Amino acid sequence: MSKIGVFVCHCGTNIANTVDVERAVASARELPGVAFASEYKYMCSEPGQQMIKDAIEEYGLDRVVIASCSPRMHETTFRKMLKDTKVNPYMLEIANIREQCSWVHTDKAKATEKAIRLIRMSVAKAARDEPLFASSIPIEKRALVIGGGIAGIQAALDIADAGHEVALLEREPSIGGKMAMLDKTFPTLDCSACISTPKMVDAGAHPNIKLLTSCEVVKTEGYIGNFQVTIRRNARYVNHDICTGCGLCETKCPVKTDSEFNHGLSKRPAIYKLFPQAVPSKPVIDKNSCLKLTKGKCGVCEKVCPLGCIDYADEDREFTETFGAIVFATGYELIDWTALYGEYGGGRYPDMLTGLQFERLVNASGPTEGHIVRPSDGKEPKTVAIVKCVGSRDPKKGKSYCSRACCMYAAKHAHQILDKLPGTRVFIFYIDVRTPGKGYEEFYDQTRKDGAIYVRGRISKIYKDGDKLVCNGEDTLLGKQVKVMADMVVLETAMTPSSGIEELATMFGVARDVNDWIQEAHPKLRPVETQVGGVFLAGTCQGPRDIPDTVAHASAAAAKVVSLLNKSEMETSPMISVVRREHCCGCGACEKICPYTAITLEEIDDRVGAKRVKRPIASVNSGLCQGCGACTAACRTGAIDLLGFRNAQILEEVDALCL
Amino acid sequence: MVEIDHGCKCPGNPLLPQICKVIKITEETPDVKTFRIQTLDGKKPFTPLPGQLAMISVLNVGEAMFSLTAQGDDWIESSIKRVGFLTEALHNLFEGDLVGVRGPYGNHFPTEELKGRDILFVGGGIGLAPVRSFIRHAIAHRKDYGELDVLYGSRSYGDLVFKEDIFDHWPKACNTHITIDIEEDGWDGHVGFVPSYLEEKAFSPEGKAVVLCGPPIMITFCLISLAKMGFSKENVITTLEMRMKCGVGKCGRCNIGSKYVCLDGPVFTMAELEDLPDEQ
Amino acid sequence: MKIKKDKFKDALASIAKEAKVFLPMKGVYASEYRVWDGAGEPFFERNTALPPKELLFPRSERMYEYDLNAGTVTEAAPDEKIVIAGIRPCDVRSVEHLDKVFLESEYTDVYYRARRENLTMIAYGCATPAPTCFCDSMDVVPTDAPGADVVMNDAGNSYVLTVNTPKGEHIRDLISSFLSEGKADDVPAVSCSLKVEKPDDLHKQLIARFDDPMWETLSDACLGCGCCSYICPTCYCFDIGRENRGKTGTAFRCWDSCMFSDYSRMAGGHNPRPTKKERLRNRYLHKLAYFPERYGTSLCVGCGRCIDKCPARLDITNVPDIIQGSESNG
Amino acid sequence: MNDNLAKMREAAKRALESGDVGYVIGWGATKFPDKTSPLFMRKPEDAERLVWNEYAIPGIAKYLLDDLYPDKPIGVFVRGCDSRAINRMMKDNRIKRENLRLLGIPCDGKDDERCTICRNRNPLVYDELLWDEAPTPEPKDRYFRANAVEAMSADGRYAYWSEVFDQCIRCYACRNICPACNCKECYVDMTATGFQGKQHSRSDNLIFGVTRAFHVGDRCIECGECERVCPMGLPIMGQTQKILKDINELVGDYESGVDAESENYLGVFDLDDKDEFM
Amino acid sequence: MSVKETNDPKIIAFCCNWCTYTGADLAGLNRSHYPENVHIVRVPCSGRVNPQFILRAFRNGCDGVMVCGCHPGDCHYSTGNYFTRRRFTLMKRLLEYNGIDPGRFHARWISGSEAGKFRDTAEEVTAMVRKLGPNTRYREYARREMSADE
Repeated sequence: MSKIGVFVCHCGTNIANTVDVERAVASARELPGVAFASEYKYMCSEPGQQMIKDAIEEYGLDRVVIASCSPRMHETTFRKMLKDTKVNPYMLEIANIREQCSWVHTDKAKATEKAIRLIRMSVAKAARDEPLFASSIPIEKRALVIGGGIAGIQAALDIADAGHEVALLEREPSIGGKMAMLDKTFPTLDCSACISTPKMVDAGAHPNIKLLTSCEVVKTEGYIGNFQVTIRRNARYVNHDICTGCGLCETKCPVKTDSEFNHGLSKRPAIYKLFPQAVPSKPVIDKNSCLKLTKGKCGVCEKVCPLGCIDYADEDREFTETFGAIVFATGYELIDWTALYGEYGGGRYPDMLTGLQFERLVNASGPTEGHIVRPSDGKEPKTVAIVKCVGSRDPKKGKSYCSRACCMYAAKHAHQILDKLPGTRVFIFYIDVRTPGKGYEEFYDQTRKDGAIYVRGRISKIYKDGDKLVCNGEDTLLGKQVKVMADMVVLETAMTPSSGIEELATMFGVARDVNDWIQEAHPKLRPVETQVGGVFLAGTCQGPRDIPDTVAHASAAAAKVVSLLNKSEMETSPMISVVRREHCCGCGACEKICPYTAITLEEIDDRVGAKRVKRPIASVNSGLCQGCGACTAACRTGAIDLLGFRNAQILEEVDALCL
Repeated sequence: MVEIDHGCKCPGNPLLPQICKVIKITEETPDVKTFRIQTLDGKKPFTPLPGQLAMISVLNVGEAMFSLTAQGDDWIESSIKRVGFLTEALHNLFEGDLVGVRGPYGNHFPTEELKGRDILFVGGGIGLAPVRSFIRHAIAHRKDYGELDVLYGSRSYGDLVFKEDIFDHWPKACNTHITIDIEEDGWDGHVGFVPSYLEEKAFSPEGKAVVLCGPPIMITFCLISLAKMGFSKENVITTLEMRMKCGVGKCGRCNIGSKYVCLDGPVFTMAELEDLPDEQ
Repeated sequence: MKIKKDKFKDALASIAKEAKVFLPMKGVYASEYRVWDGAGEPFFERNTALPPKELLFPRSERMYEYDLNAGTVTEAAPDEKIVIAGIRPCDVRSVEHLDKVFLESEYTDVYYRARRENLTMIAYGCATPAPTCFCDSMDVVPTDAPGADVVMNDAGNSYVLTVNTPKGEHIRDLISSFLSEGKADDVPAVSCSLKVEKPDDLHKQLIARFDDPMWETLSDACLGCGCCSYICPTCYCFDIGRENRGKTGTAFRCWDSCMFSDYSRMAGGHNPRPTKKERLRNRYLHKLAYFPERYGTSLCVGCGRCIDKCPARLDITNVPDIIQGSESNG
Repeated sequence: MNDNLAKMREAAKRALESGDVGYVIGWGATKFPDKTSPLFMRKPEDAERLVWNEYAIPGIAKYLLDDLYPDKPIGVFVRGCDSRAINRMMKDNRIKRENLRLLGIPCDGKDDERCTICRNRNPLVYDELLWDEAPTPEPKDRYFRANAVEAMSADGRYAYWSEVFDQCIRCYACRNICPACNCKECYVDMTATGFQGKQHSRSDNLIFGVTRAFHVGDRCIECGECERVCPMGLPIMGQTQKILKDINELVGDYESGVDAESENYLGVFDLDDKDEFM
Repeated sequence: MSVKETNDPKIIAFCCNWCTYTGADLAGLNRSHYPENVHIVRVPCSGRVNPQFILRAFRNGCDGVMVCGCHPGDCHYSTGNYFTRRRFTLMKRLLEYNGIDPGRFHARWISGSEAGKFRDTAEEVTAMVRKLGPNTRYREYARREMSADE
């Protein structure tokens, strides 16, 4: 049997007033496996701890049961204490006879009986305790930030400034993200490019930041501290090592294709920079429109390039790097309203713009150099309808959630129209106006004072009549139908997670919520962490938010990353799941239930009679397992068990209560 | 040709254990411990013959059959390797803890029949445990027997059991040949597997009986080696104690063909085993 | 002696005054020997689904209690008197076989002995063998049971009784008031439809064919369940376990089956009978070869339960058939 | 029937002659005309021993677990129930499709109570179909046992199950035939874990019944083989039917083994699952 | 295994470490009194609770069993209690179906702040179980009257 020491704490009078400690000690002495039992006024005090240590030495104890306050209080204290003794820190059980006994009961006889039972349960469990050893995993002091928008840039800069290497990955040829497209930012109306491009440049030039543009994650293995991420760099066909970004090639390229950056409001060549202030400021070739690459003809850029940077033979290239931490900053995109809102014309009318298209239109560096004109005929609109909540707060057609930033940028758009084209009539159709932010309500007020007309109600139909866009709807405040004959309509559409988020989340084992936003580890207390250790969240990949919130979120994520990377290794709890290979049949029930993708099926060599075979069994990744034990209840055989809370231990507790 | 007594007896209710106390625990190797056991009133639980076994139980866990490796005036001893649930529980015992003991079970090594003959004891790993009782008996009755050789091997030095016996006590009374499987620092003895060492030693089969015990694979190769060296199967003796479960030949597990290891064994000559179905 | 059928229950009532009476009865789901409550009807048309062995060798039986505080073990001592009224001759023979194992071999089993000494068997001569019955091929006479204390045979509106032993005489004395003198007509001979021809040296031939491929074919359809061994009147494998309660507890033994995959597995994992082929072979050989070799008689009594109940319809009579070279099963 | 038998013999013979399969599992005769036994055909001529009649009842898919790593694919005749069993075992990662050669035989229903609740007479997975499918007749009450027990009082239900499990001899035939009971080691065989007492007490028998039902519950393919093989004739489908009935009540149409991909009820969750706990 | 005579029920509560166990601790801090009959077994997550634990508890002498965890959506391990919900919805129904009184088994969501709810639940369950009396089901050694060994 074991040699268990039982130590019952008086906790001053907290326990001793209600529990007859002496009787509890006497009964503990009779329990199977108990070699020593004793009491003390304050077990957690220095002399109390010393008493336990002395008893371990004197009686050769191999495990310890302390009957005291809640383990949530002092389990760590006592584990730490055991580190100096021969007893393994995990050969410790705590019987909670204060919070769950002396404090909640009054009848001393009955409370004493209950304390005796609780101690009996802990002793029975302790008899099945086994030595466990916390392992430490080394931490690769590098972070990977996925997504080069403002969130990714901010997180990368913060981590890099703290002295850690960062790889900033962006699938587009330039970092900058959505913020680079914006004209002005609410509520201060400072120029978006003026505040975001310096950050882009900082990121591009930071000695600790490596930009991985035109790159995508294709595979990942490992866990916190040690992710092996395989990245594909899509072919650029331009050797960025030599290219100076002179731009000659772009001017000579004969191809004109829709500009993504301007959302189709303008054309760009096949060899192009995403936008003039792109970082890196070097062009790439779009293989889908380049004549040389599609038809084998042309080759103009190669001819004009003074440095011979053009390399039509360039290929996608994969490489694997190790990172200690990952930041998701994958951002958002706008919902494809054309597929959902046939009643708005489904995208047939060129003078209906999304918010982002309008941003490009109104942007001084945009296709019209900031002139607000109709894309169809280049005329200035006299009446503009701005429709909010297109795809947001519309569970039937779009998303049930509020996209949070639209109320403010709708106000901003109205303001910009009224500012640039005084006298224009601007109607804003809304469900609610939500302005929770510093200076937001004031900005909204100002917009209304500027002349924007707010109409409460959804637009039910938009159709073309001559060169007017007729917007039918209801003013729900007045309770009557309204019809606006607009020259231009701006749809403030819902934010949705970036395309590709599903694959990426699955790769890292990160959970998504019902709307595919990445699920944070805890909605209140762990808003920048995921339930996968070492994977953090920055910005709108977690849910819609505006720029200040995104930047704050990104800095918070960076702080988490930095505190992780500042450690050289991380101690992992040894209370994790273990598999008995001879019993495991590889059915995979545990694999599906594990919230951390800590369990995978692994082929092992086995023998069936004389035959050597391979068979799958569950295998637990100790770096990922968080010790929740969900797998154990799913395993019919009991082949998977949780150290520290083994089936046998819990059953022993049950049995001990029943004695 | 060795005649083996196949009669087994155990007085009283053979399934009822008597409560005894562990008075001494010796750690032989990292996974083998020797338990010295005595009745609660300080007596020897029973007097086993060399090769006989006891059912030892951790009363609240279970019971299993173990060979008794030694005995004194007021104790019996068993060496137990940790292989499963029960042996794990046994290994967790401390001196002073109570165990259940019943026995003795099984027949015994042919101590009488081999009088006057040379004996070669061959053991591998924990396989020396059942043979130990016979070696101790032969040494205690040294003049009854001819030349005694003990050839014993294990994976490593650390895995050798009964180190005091094999290095200090036994060499005084018999020839000991110790080997380990793989070379290691600080070991200047023989290195190599038991069967090859056996052949190297080139024991003469003349008048010699062999008592062989160890893991199945070692037995297989030792038998090949012994045959090469000219030993007949009639003169090779082994024990099948690991097949015993209830100890009284009733629970149904121990039979090999119509022989019940509990009732007819566990000690057999290889010649006898060869006549049994191949189901070991 | 005779007893009128309408007096049978009265006679049982007299016996029940001093012993627990078990009768073959129709259960809700399957027939078995049940305690007679003073009213229940006996079920004589077919043999019971469950054999009577559990009255001597219970499915689960407490062997002893241990107390680690006191350092004691306390042996259980079953002492209840039991009378089985209506046990079939094949099952009586099975008890004789169990006696050999538990009483007559090297070690006597005290629990079995206590129960056996307290048992009186009133056999019921079998007039209606089932299609799966083949006891007359296994040297059992369906209408007679020399091993029983009393044998009773159906004779129209009465039963004819034959007393074999002193225990039987005691029963006769208990029920004497219901008995009438008189000799019955000769009990008509009963013959099973399933016939098994087996050579006298069947066990020798079987052991010689230990490595024969037939075992694989025979065990193909085996599911590895313990059905055949649990309903077999002569299977007696057991396991010993314990129910621990702190420092005290009970050691019990319970039925086990050699057909289970974990049955012969030893600590450390080695299993000398690793697949169903070895396990089925062992069971068949135990019945037909090993037991005869050791005790001079076949352990199979031909009750046919295993044939009737096997989920895969494995048939032990195929074994002698193969040996006889007269396998009728295609 | 005879036509079909000829087709089956032909298919088995062809498969064995081609050497593509190691053996073929079907049904063979016994000494008793009203009973068949699973038959393993290894040589082409063995095909002549195949039978197909109203007594070809035993489920044969479970035998695939005896030979998990065959050198050649195993041929199996599959009725609807066998095919669901195979889907079940494939879903549980126990057998591999490439090791199977499935000879589909639409079933005409057997004279057996459990066949009255059959929902798929036609095989759902097969390599070739030996004859044309015919529609499955409207099944009788899918939960006939569970409904009957549910109608009892709590005491009545306990008495009912006590009577049932008092008769249970723990032979585990139900487990061994059940395609959902496909663990490498069954929990009942691991007494050391303490989940199942080995005693044949009423409690341990009842606990065996409930635990087995819970282990199988959401994966039960409703073939009813557990009841067919029970030597005591116990109505044990009553336990699994209850679980299936509840699942169907909780999340709508749910059936196991119809394919090898659908998730098990207890292996996934829905945020909007019914919450009966306060 | 004799059924105890007193009507002082033993109730076992499997409580998740993060919510209900904390809630129970808070009940202690608040000095909220509840019956001595409730005994908590600490588990990391309600998803750790194997239904077989419940059977074992009844078998060996508990009169009532509780499984308590975080409210859906609040699981420390994000999804554990969703599985708990599915698993024990079925298990509770299955137990009732097998004749275990619904008053003997309870699954509850109790958060770390719901000390009051913990106390109320403990009181309610104890009262219910006390009314039902000692549990006899799943704790019968004998099958039916078969032989002397009972």
